[in-house]
Amino acid sequence: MLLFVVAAIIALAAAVMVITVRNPVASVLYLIISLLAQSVLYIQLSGLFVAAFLVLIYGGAILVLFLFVIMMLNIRYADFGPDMLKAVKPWGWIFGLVLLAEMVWVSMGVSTRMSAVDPAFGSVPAVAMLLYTKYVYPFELTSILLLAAIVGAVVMAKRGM
Amino acid sequence: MVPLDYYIILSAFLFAVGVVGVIVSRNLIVMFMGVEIMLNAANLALMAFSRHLKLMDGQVLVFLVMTLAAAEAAVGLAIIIAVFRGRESVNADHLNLMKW
Amino acid sequence: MDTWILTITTFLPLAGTLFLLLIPKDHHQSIRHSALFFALLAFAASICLVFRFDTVATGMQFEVMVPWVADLGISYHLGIDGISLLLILLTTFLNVIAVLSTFRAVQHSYKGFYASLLLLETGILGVFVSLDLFLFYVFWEVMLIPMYFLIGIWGGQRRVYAAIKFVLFTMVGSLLMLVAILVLFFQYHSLHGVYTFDLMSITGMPLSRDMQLWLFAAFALAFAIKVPMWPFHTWLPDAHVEAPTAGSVILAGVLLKLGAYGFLRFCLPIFPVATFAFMPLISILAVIGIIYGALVAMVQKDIKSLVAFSSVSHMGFVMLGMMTMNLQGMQGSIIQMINHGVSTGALFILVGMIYERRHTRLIKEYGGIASKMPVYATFFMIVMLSSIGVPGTNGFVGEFTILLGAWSYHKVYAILGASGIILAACYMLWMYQRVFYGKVTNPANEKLIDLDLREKIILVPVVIMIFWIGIYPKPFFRILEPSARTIIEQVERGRSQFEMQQRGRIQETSATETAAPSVMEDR
Amino acid sequence: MFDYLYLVPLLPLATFIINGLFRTRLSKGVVQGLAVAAPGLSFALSVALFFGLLGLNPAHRSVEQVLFAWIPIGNLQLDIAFLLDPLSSVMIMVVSGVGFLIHVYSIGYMAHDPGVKRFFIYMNLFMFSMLTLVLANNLILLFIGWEGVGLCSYLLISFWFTKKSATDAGNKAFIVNRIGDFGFLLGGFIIFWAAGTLQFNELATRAPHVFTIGGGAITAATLLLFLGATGKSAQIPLYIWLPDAMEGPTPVSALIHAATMVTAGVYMLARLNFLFILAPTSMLVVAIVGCATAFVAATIGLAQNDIKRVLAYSTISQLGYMIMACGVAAFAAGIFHLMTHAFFKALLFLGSGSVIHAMSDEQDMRKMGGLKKQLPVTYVTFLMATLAISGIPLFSGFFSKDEILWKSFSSGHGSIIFWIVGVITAMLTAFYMFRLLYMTFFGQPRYDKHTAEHLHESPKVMTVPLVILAILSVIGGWIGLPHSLGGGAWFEKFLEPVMTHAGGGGEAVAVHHASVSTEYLLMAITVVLVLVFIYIAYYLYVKNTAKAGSLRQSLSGVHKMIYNKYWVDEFYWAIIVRPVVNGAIFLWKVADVLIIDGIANGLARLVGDISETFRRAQNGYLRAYLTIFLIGAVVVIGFLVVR
Repeated sequence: MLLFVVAAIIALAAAVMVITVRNPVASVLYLIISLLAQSVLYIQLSGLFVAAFLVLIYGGAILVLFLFVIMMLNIRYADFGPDMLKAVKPWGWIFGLVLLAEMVWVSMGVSTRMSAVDPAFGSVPAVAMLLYTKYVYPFELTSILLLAAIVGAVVMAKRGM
Repeated sequence: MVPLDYYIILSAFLFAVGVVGVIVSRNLIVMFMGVEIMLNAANLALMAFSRHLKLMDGQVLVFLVMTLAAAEAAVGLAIIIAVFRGRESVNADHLNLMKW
Repeated sequence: MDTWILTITTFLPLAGTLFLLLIPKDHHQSIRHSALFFALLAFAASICLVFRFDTVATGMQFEVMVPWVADLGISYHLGIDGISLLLILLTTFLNVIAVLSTFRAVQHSYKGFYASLLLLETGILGVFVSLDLFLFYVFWEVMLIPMYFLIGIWGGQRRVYAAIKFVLFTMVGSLLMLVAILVLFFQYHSLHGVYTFDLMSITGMPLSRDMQLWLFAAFALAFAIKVPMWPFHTWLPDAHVEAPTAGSVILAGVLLKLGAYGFLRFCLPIFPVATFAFMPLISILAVIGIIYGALVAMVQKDIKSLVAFSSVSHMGFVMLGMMTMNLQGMQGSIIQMINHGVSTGALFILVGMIYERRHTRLIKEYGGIASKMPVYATFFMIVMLSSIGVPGTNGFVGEFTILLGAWSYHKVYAILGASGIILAACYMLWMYQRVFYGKVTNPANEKLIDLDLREKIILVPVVIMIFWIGIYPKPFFRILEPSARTIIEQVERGRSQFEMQQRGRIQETSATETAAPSVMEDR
Repeated sequence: MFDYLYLVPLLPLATFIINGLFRTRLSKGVVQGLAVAAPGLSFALSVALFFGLLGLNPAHRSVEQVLFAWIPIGNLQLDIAFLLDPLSSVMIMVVSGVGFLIHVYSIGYMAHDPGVKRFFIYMNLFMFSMLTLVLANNLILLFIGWEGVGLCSYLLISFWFTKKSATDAGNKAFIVNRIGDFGFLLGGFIIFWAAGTLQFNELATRAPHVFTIGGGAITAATLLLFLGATGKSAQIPLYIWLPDAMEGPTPVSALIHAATMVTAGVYMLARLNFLFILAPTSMLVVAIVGCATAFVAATIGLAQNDIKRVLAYSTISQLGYMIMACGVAAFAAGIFHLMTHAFFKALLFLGSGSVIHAMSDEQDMRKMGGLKKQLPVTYVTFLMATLAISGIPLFSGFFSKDEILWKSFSSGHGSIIFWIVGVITAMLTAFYMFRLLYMTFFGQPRYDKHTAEHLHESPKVMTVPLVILAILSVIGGWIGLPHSLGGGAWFEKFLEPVMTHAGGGGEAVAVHHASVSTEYLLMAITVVLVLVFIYIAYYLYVKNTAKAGSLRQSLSGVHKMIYNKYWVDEFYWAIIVRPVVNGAIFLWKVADVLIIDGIANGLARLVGDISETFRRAQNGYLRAYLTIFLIGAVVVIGFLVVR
């Protein structure tokens, strides 16, 4: 329970920092922190494999890609000048909070207890078994998706060079 | 054991943060990160439900969402690079040609 | 062979479109020649149809029926009768002419142009052969797109306006028709418990009088816009004036026929009671169209829009003939469709030829052309005579039979319609005088050169058709007779059955009363 | 032998096609040769057919040749088929014979025209159409020829197409004829739906059974058909095109607008005599219109100065006679006059053509005079024709005209009024024809030096046809010598099988209330009056020309009126042409562009305006869209939660 509270607070606080700090590099670093905290929660939910995956792929690969781009474009304390759409910010906050309230309101009612589970639950072999049997088509399709994304990204980023 | 609704409510909080981030920020990259936060919030909910229902399908779904996120990040960032090259800016408000 | 020949004919042009896409876009010569090749191939296929066609049998021939979306009763159901056969021939014939006529006229993006032209042909042929309402609707809409591009890309000054006007007018009608088709579809289901779009099943389905009236109106609006009947004609002059020559030829020659064909194939047999109820209205509109089109044509300044208004007038004849509901009028109406396709198509080609030379279509820019281009003037004269219905040319055969039929239907319509032939002579001769006669006053016309071999080759078949139908139309009438008879019988039978039911119902409900039998409106 | 009937019209068609297709490749000589040969051969064939017909029993003198089915729909069975009977055999002989002579004449007349090949091509087409018209065995095939000759008339009037007046006249001729054709077609419809056939022989047998005498249907049908005849045969109210048609080359005027085409209306009335006889009202209308036209045209002819225009009005007037003859049921007399008129009027036109040719294309009689010496052949032949048309005894016109006048008096459909007007017209005819003769050939030359230098008698190729026609004008009437003058009325007898189809034709011969002595008396009155007017013309235009001027002065009002042709053209222009054109412009500019298109475009603009206001929301800012997106999401979720 304590572990959950700590991890939750870190994850949430880091997420808030992501969207509030002005330096994008810092944002990315906060996001990594948030992800690490979330991976703790994953482990607590017996998702060992996915937790590892989160840290390695998400934290390691995707966010590094973000960093690369930020470095490459050399955006630091981006100053965008006066906001053309002043109304957006307050309305964004207000409706974000309303949305939150709604979601919380819905979530309050769900059942509370979680029963014990087989230790093999969420282990690499178990997940892998599922991936290669029941979900083999979606799994293979993701590879095509990734391939398409790579080609797309290359074409997009290369044009005009 | 931590009750299910704690995870869900945390997920809701994270999601809301992501939404606000996308809307409030003017930096395309930060907006993008808001999207990532939302995805992660959804993932967290998926993990919690998976554990609760003792079905690993949820974890597989999380796995698939992550690959999707990777693809999306790659293409999205490529677009940002392309935009930046043309406009020398990552300000979302500068991209206002999509009108009329 | 017989089973698939319709499919082959219909989709040959589409194959041509696909083939054209494979040719690199700067190979102009091969693009033109392959377009011509496929147009000729489709024409050849339709000629085959004629030889295999049984002119005695009634009903549909070469039928193909393959389930397409079986759950919804959508099938790939093709078949033709004499009417469709002639219109198919007209389409493939004119398409060859249209492709030939644009060898020099199109200035850019040849590939797209010919691809659109061939796609259009498939759409048109599809409409003529489909016997499934859904399939029909698909082809009906397919046709719009290439025509939109033909006008919008290769057109004249106000091409975008004209193209959008054309599409919007047509869409408005066809959407209502779609609704009507769906109503029929569900109505059939509620009666028979089966979902089907099959025309053969839907024809003869009992419908209440009100339902018939509404559905007829919805169908009729779509077709009336296409024909175009007064007052839905205003898209036509714009579309014609702006469209490139080939576009105008196909538009006038075939596209307008789709409206009339729609009336014949769908409105009349499916809604017999409504047909009789609407007959006076449509006849009046047709007569107005005849006279109005002719009068307005008379004062046009642009040759093409003159021809466009003359189309309104001629199509008025077609509709008038159809509404007579007798053999003479009906067959005359169909022959007149062919005539109009041939002669108005030829007029547009002729206008296109001079437009290529002088880049203007204004009548006042010309004058004295006959002395510079005698061969051209001769061809124009022949086609013009056919258009104003001089006996011995095709126009007369059509107009005569239509008016003869109209006389037995309603004398006033026949008289007013016949006055259209006077006006036709007025506007055409006056235009001819201003363009061809007199001295050459405009120096730009001094250097005009007469037709070359290719242009003569385009026009000669048209002229042959003009005289063939004018002097020996018997083969055409023989092909048409069973089909026309069938349609008239369907309508008459549908009405009498309906009346019998009505009478039965009245007698049931008022068995005690000595009520007189319901008085149905007499035609 | 009758198997070759189809060749009569087909020969000119063949040469038309050959010459038309290979115009540029064939030499002028070949084109002319072919073009002249065709009517010549047709004429030879016609004569042979005529004798073939004579060899048959009078009751069976009707030969049909069906070539192929033309428009077969239901009970409408129209064939391309030719009918040879006494009537059509006379007609084909006249048409091809006169046509042949005029073709020959044209070789000389058109020798220097650059469009000579085109001319002969059109002429052959005309021959074909005209022969089809007279040989047709049904009403609609007749209509092919009917419109075909109209078309050729249009083409030949507009022959010199660089002249605006010529093309205007061409258009006028075609359009006015179309008005007549409109009536023709409608009349045909009535007959078809009543009798179920349009074939002449069948119609003749069926007509008495399906139509009641004087019934509405038959009256309407015949009146409508007669409207067609007024168009083609230039009768009131549609005669206005014929004078303008003189814009065409003179041989055309001779062939089409005098001898053949314009008589098509008369032919049609004679052909359908069995219908007209059933409608007394129509007969009366026909007679009145013919009579009125004869008189009105003759008065207009008095004051015209253009040599061809005088002849044109004379033609209208003579056609009026023929129509009147049909109106009083003297169809045979009408055809008789048609034939003699073909001879002498063709001759008059050709003679005038010869004069015009000699005068370097001058047509104004005021600039002629004294041509008798320079153009002896033309003069003599012209004189013959003038005597014939004036009805001097022994000349052909005398017999035919007298026949008509007598019938208009004696026939059951006739009346003394017709006779009186007819005689007055005959007097006027004599006057203006001799006026023309005197002004042209007598007196002092009024032409200028330049013209005088070129003055010459026409070549042989032109004069020979003149001579032949002159002979025909003199003797052509002898075949119809009436009983009263010791003849056998042979012509009428020959035509009798055609005219008695309905039993009504007999009436034309059978009326004999009036005695032979009355006939002599009326004949004598006419001849004397005509001679008096010839003398007046001689007095005014040869002996005392100043008197003519002063007479004109004293009658200036009347003169102005007839000189301007009663302002009929202007009247038609003002009440028909102008309103139609203005109405058309109104329809286009207001009804079409403003109202119909305005509604369509207005609807489009309405939709456009509405979307204009909504599209403001599309400001292009990503975050604005996202905010709205969020609001939407919140509302939807809120709705789901609350529910």
